[in-house]
Amino acid sequence: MMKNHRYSTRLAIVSAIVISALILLGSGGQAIVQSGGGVAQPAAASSGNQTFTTGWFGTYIDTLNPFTSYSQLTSWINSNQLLPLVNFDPANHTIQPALASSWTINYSNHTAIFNLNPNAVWSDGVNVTSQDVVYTYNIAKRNYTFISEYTAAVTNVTALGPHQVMIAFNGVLWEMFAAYVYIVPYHIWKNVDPATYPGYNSNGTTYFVGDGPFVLTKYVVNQYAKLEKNPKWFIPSQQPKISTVIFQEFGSQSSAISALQSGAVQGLSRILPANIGQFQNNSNYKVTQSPSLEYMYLAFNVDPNGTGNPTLHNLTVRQAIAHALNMTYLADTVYHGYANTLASVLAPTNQYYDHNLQPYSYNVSLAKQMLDQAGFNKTVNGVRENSTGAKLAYTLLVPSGDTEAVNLAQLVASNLSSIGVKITVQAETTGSMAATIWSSNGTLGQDIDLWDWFDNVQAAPQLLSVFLSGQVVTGTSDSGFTNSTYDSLWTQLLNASTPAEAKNISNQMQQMLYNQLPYLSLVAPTSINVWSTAYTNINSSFPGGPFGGMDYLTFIQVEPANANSTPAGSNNYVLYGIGAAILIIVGVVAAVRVRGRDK
Amino acid sequence: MSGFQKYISKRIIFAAISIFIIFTFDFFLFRLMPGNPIQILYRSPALSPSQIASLEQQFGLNLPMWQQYLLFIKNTFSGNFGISIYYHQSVSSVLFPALLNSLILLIPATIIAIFLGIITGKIAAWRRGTTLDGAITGGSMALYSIPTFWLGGMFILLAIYTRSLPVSGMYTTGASFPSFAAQLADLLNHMILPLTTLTLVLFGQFTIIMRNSLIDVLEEDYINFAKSKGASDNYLLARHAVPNAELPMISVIAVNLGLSVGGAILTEVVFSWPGIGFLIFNAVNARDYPVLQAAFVIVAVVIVLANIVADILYSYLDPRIRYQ
Amino acid sequence: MQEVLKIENLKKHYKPRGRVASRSSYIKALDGVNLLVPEGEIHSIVGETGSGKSTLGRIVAGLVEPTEGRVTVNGIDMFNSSRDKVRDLRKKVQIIFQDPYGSLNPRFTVKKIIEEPLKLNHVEFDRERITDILRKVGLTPPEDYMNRYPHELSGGQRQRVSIARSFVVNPSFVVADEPVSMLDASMRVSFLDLIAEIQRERGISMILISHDISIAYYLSRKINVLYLGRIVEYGNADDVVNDAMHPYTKALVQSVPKLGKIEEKEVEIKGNIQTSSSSISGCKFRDRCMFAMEKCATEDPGLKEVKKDHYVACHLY
Amino acid sequence: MNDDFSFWKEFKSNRKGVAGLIIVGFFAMMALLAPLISPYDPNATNPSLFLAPSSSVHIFGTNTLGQDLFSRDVYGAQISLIVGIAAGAVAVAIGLVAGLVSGYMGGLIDEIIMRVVDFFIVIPAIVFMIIVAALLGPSLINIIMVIGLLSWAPTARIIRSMVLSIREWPFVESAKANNAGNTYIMFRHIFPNVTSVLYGNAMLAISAAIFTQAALVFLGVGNVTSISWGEIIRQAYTTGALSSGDMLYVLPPGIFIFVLIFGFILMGYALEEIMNPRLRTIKG
Amino acid sequence: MIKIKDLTVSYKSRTGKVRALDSVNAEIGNGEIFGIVGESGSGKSTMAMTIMGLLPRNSLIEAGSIEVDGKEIIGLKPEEARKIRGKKISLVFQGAMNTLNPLMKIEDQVAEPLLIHREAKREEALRRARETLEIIGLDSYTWKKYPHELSGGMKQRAVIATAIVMNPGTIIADEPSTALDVITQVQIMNILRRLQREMDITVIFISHDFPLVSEMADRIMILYGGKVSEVGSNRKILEEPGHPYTRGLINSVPTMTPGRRLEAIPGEPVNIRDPPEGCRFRPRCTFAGEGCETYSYKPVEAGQGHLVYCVKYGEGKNAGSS
Repeated sequence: MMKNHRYSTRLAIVSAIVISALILLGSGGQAIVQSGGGVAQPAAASSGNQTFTTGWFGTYIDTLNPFTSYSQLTSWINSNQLLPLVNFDPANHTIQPALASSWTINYSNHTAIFNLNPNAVWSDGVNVTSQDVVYTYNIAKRNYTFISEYTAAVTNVTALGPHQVMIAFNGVLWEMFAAYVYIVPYHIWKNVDPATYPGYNSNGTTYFVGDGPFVLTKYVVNQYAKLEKNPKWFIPSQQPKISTVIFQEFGSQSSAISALQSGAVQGLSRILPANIGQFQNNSNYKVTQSPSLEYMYLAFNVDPNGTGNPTLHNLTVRQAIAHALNMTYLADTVYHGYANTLASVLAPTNQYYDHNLQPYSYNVSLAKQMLDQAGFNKTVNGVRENSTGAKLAYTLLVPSGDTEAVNLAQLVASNLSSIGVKITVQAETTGSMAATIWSSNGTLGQDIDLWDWFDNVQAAPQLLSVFLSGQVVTGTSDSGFTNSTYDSLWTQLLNASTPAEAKNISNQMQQMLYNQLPYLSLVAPTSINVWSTAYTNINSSFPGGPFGGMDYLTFIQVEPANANSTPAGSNNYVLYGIGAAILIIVGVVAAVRVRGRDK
Repeated sequence: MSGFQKYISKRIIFAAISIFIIFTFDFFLFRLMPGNPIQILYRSPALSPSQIASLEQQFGLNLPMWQQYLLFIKNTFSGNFGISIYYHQSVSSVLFPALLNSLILLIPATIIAIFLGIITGKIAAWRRGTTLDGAITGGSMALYSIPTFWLGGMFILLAIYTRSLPVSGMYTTGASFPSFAAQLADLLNHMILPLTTLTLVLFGQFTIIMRNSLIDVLEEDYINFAKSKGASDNYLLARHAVPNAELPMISVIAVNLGLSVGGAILTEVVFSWPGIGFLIFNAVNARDYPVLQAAFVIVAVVIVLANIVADILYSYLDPRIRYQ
Repeated sequence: MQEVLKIENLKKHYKPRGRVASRSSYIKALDGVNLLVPEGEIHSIVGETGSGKSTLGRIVAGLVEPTEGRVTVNGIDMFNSSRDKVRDLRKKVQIIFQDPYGSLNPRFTVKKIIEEPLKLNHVEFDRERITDILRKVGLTPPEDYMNRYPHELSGGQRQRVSIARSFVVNPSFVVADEPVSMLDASMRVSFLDLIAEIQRERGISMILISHDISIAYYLSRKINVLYLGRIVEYGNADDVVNDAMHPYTKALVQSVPKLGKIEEKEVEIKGNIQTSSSSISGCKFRDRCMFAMEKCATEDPGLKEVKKDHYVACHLY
Repeated sequence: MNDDFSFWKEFKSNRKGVAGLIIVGFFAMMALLAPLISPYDPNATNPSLFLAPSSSVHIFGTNTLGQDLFSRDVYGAQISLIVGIAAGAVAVAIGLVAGLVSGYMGGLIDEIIMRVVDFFIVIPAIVFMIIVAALLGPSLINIIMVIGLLSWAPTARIIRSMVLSIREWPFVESAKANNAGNTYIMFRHIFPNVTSVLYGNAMLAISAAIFTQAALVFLGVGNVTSISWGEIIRQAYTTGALSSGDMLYVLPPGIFIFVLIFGFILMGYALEEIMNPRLRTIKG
Repeated sequence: MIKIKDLTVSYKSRTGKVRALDSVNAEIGNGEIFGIVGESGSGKSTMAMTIMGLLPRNSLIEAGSIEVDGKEIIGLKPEEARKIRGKKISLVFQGAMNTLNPLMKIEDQVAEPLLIHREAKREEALRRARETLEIIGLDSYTWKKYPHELSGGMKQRAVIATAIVMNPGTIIADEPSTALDVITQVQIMNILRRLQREMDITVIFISHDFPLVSEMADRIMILYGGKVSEVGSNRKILEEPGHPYTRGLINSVPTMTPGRRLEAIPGEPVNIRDPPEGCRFRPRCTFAGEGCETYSYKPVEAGQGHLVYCVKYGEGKNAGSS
């Protein structure tokens, strides 16, 4: 008699079916990448199987295509599975063999001959040949790729034999860039459009073909990339000691930290000072510091056509601002000491960083004096202005996603208020921030912005190109610095015939920027690393930290402390899962049954 | 045409209009905003103007507005949302798995919340005016007031302290599952905290809806008439009051789906649940126009379609519409 | 005797809600009604719900535009005259509503309610005029009521305010749409008397709309019986009630409860009132009529003068 | 539809309403008297007080910049109330006008407005707000406008349905019969009769706006440079205070948001109960 | 046989307690049609609800008793009270439009009392429901319909069918014809008459419409402001009305007799929130005078079973008939 209106029960059953279907679909919908062709089998689950998971937050894997990726995380992942011709060793600033086992460089006729390692083989069994190198360099030079800058000096690439290539070039710096051009397998890439190819085959039969020590076996968008030991890896001396590396993305610092605590993650770089305390006195974890690739700066709008406050065109004003900022205080307050001050526009670890430069001295009275001299001697409501009424009041743009940057900006504002410069901090997403800075008519629209650069090309002063003329329209320069002397120095730099000459030119350029102050470099935060002591042999001297680093060296060295220990985070998930399922079922059944029974 | 068909076709026409408005709105919203995505995203030191032009062409940003619009409509209908600026692959290949993941979280949460809401709402309505009713309504309003992201944070804190449940992601990282059951178990394990958060937030809302709906129904003459037949309270509720109160609830819930999705997005962000909300959150930061644009359209269209389903369900369950 | 209200061939067709409009499905609320109300007389429109009587009232009050036909008041066409004339006419035509609860704005005081038609029609007035009319409708002393809000009044008092509002502008024509149906039985007579008294005193013409033929009989000189948008019987109140000719009128008269127990009441009618669409041919009443003939299905019975001043639309006569 | 006197009497006898009023009043005082209550300048930094735990000097401890959290929590009330009330007012004002026009005018205008309302009700407002706020930039005015412009639809719908019933009431017909114009009827007759639902609706709109503002700030698309509760929670998440288990960092701002929203919702429901007798617990 | 003694019912409200029924006494014999007349606020519906045990939760039975066939029904446990509702006494509601559950088919609703009281299984119940519907004049066409598909008259018939499907001894018909057209009203009345005659059911007929009640009822009780003002047989009340209110009601019935002037009762119905002292009809009564203010509602017997609650009854002017 109750059957007519029992639709709730039916609804429940239907929904349960729908949900199950969704989950099934969901598992199919994930991009599960399995090594293809049955050639490269990932290491099967066996005893001694060790997985090292490293967490990452802030930026994500965008695409695994090495030509179009802009994400640092991606290039790091790719460095583990694709080899460049040579590697750059940041410790002693030299280049080391990679895919090429030997090479000869002739600076007089600007050619170099690389001999590929004859053992080199792709993970699907195909041999690596010079055709792969030629193909890669030709793609890399196309203007949509983001590594075209690294191949700008390369004029021609020719295959001399199956394992020999000749590269024609300009300048001395290009060989350093060779470390950032990952050679891709021609037999895979010839079938795809390299502009939109995600880097792995995404059509059902998914696989990644690489020649590095690891190779990608599973990739879930916005979650993780799983790399397993490449059985075809051809350098026996560099055999990894772990079977699997996982790069996991986290939405926030908090979830990454909790994953580290629960054992789901074994290593994190760039954690915040606030979290050190939890790990410092814990024997299960090791905390270290590494120099950073990142530095924070203030960019002043000195674009002659810019629409920002024109008082910033006055060098004295910029210098006064530089003297009024207590960099040490900034580093101590915002980064709790885990940051260093710097004076140039390169990361201090960069080979070309000019260590002769010292940060502007903190001298408030000097700053005030300079402003007085510059004519800004009238103070209205705490803001200086000159006789024409031009006020030293600026809007400071800062990316809202970066809490430290926002904090830094607020401290800058309070620092500068002491010399009568008024700063209004405006935190925006990087998108709208960029929209304000690079206004559509090719000029700069902000007053000052506080942002960061990742100086990921440690072998060359690449970042100096930001200050070339005409970089505003490309959306690169946020200062609008224009100087013809500087431009000609850059040309000289590219064509320098010896490394020493290049170093000398780059020092001149850095000096010029230091004096002209389009940028005021603030601090370079130190990378704080934590890892589980279940693993050893982790080298923390890499700039950016071992888990924020640049090449495969970290993971081929990582080694379990105790071969028999299983990583933390035991799989008790079945238990919880069953508990949750029971809970849900009981809830639904109760809901259906209780209807109409209680009062 | 029967009244039922007429009703449904009318709803479908309305939905079609809504979807069209959504499309148009979506397109212009993204085109009229200041800034150039290429400049914003590819802040590379060596990008020449020709490179920028090439990128613009690649993403169709250099066409005249009306052409872009026609292209957009055409592409949207064919499920082609273009190439993600950030992920460098087709938007749909990023979007649809995310949508699926969102539904895996949202649908169970909504259903559990509805069931619980019906129970508590019923109790409150039946005992209206009593302390119990006060406690239930007060509690529901309180649940409704809790900031989702904060509640999620509290659960994370709890999980960190007890080191029990995973607080982020959907599956154990890198795990390969021997069976569907194992996969399901892992999924449920990861789902507990976000599901609880979302369910609690929705639960309060549904309790209040059910209570008010039921109170309205309890005032109706047919309730008194059924009482005059000698019906017991339980019978009255189960047979007369609840079915009549559930009907309006269907449409209220459908209409509030937008709100539920809001809760789901915050939950996803807090727990790094790889759903569409998390995707949107990331796309906002990366200024990935195509993904944002498509995500907005997809979410809105899903909600419109859910509303249609609710309408059909409603009209099917309500004989006043079914046999008109 | 001069006619104040003259209605000629009035039609009002409604599009059914939510349906695709096709001419044949239009609901004919009024289907060719003629009416003539001379100065100082009360005529009644009697019919069941759905007969179109309220539509008629609303058209006369200027609230609804007819589909077809002419309505003239004092010789001026209500719907096809200049704006100013129509405005002026509206002042002359007032309406009394059925519902004493809904007819007064709950946010207005009694004073404001009664002033409103004067202000809207730009009539100069003083306080006296308001107090006079309040006294007239029995709200004494007027000062006690002026500043009250409707929810502070009883149902009867509200209806008095409503009557006062209608009469305060000195209308020449009043439509009373079921003025007492929502009042308690014990008050009805006094309201009918009140309306009749003011009407007589001021020589106002009036149509009284009612579902209750006994109330129409009590107040009016002539009665029009309306069925599905058509007048089926028309004549002096006495003739229509005591010498009802149309089967429908007879049923209406019979159905009025009279004092004294009855074992079984005979009403020679079946079914319920239907909505009128144009698909019905012939006599619209034939489905419910006990005397329906073949002719009734095909031929539309026009309104015929069967006796002096007594018109019936039925093939029986 | 009672006059003001009995309204206050009813409100006073409504426990929810009184509780809501007390809560909202408490936070209003907090916002107004913030400079007096807070022991420190909420922006003053101190590197030596990095994440100081709760103490008698800093009741809720300090954040990573050494700023006093208690002072920041107190000041946070200001933004929540400003955004809530301003955005609520924008939403209610637009909703009122749209509902009035739509309900009264009917026909094509109604159809268009209702389709737009449907659109705004159906679309996931928060998604939309995230996108718009991210694109427009996060100034206070922008945030208020974004929230306000995207939350008027429910009010419009309620007002419209009320207008639809009120415009059929005989008193409106009576005015029409007396040559009253549309504007006159809309604003003199209909408007005063729909205001009663506006109060309750406004409270709910405010509570939603407070919630949305906090959520937008939390997601990083709101105004993260001004002191607000959402920002404190966001900082707790992003700077790792949450994962280090600093309860007094995250608990108070969350509870404040929750209680303030709760207060407005209580008031809203109380006002709705008073205006809509069907929800009353005891029939009058 | 229903005996009502000193029944006093009040409602709680924000402004205080309102007495809707005050010391009402009545005896309703088996198989008769007992009419209760009263205008708004007279307490007639409260009376119906009290007998049915369906008073809203803010009401209170302050005093009195109701005996049905010798059994007290006030204060029964809910389960006991349920056994009476629908089985011994059933109710035909006012407002036919909203009395039926919009989501249930007509036959299911009619059969429902049988299922509730476990009188029959579903099949049997449906069979009996259909039989009853046929008796009431609803043919098979309507059985499987939903309420919104029927006209008002048909719905009210279905409601009556539901009320009689259990063969209860008594039906309370509370304004069964309000909101129906005059002609449908006649049909509904005829059905009630027939049921009373053929099935020997007691009908308590409640209406504000005095002439309608007088057409129906064997005996009439007139309520005014929660008090009885007169009770007696239909004929006696019409021929020898004892109360000025009754006389007023009779004189204001528009009977369509040529030349007859109706007499209005002045004033408005009593406000039961604030009733006057003594006789509640006093402010409207043309005979009011000494003693009315202190009248304690002691009835005067005007004949066999004819009680008049007026202190002036038999005095001077208040003696004649209309």
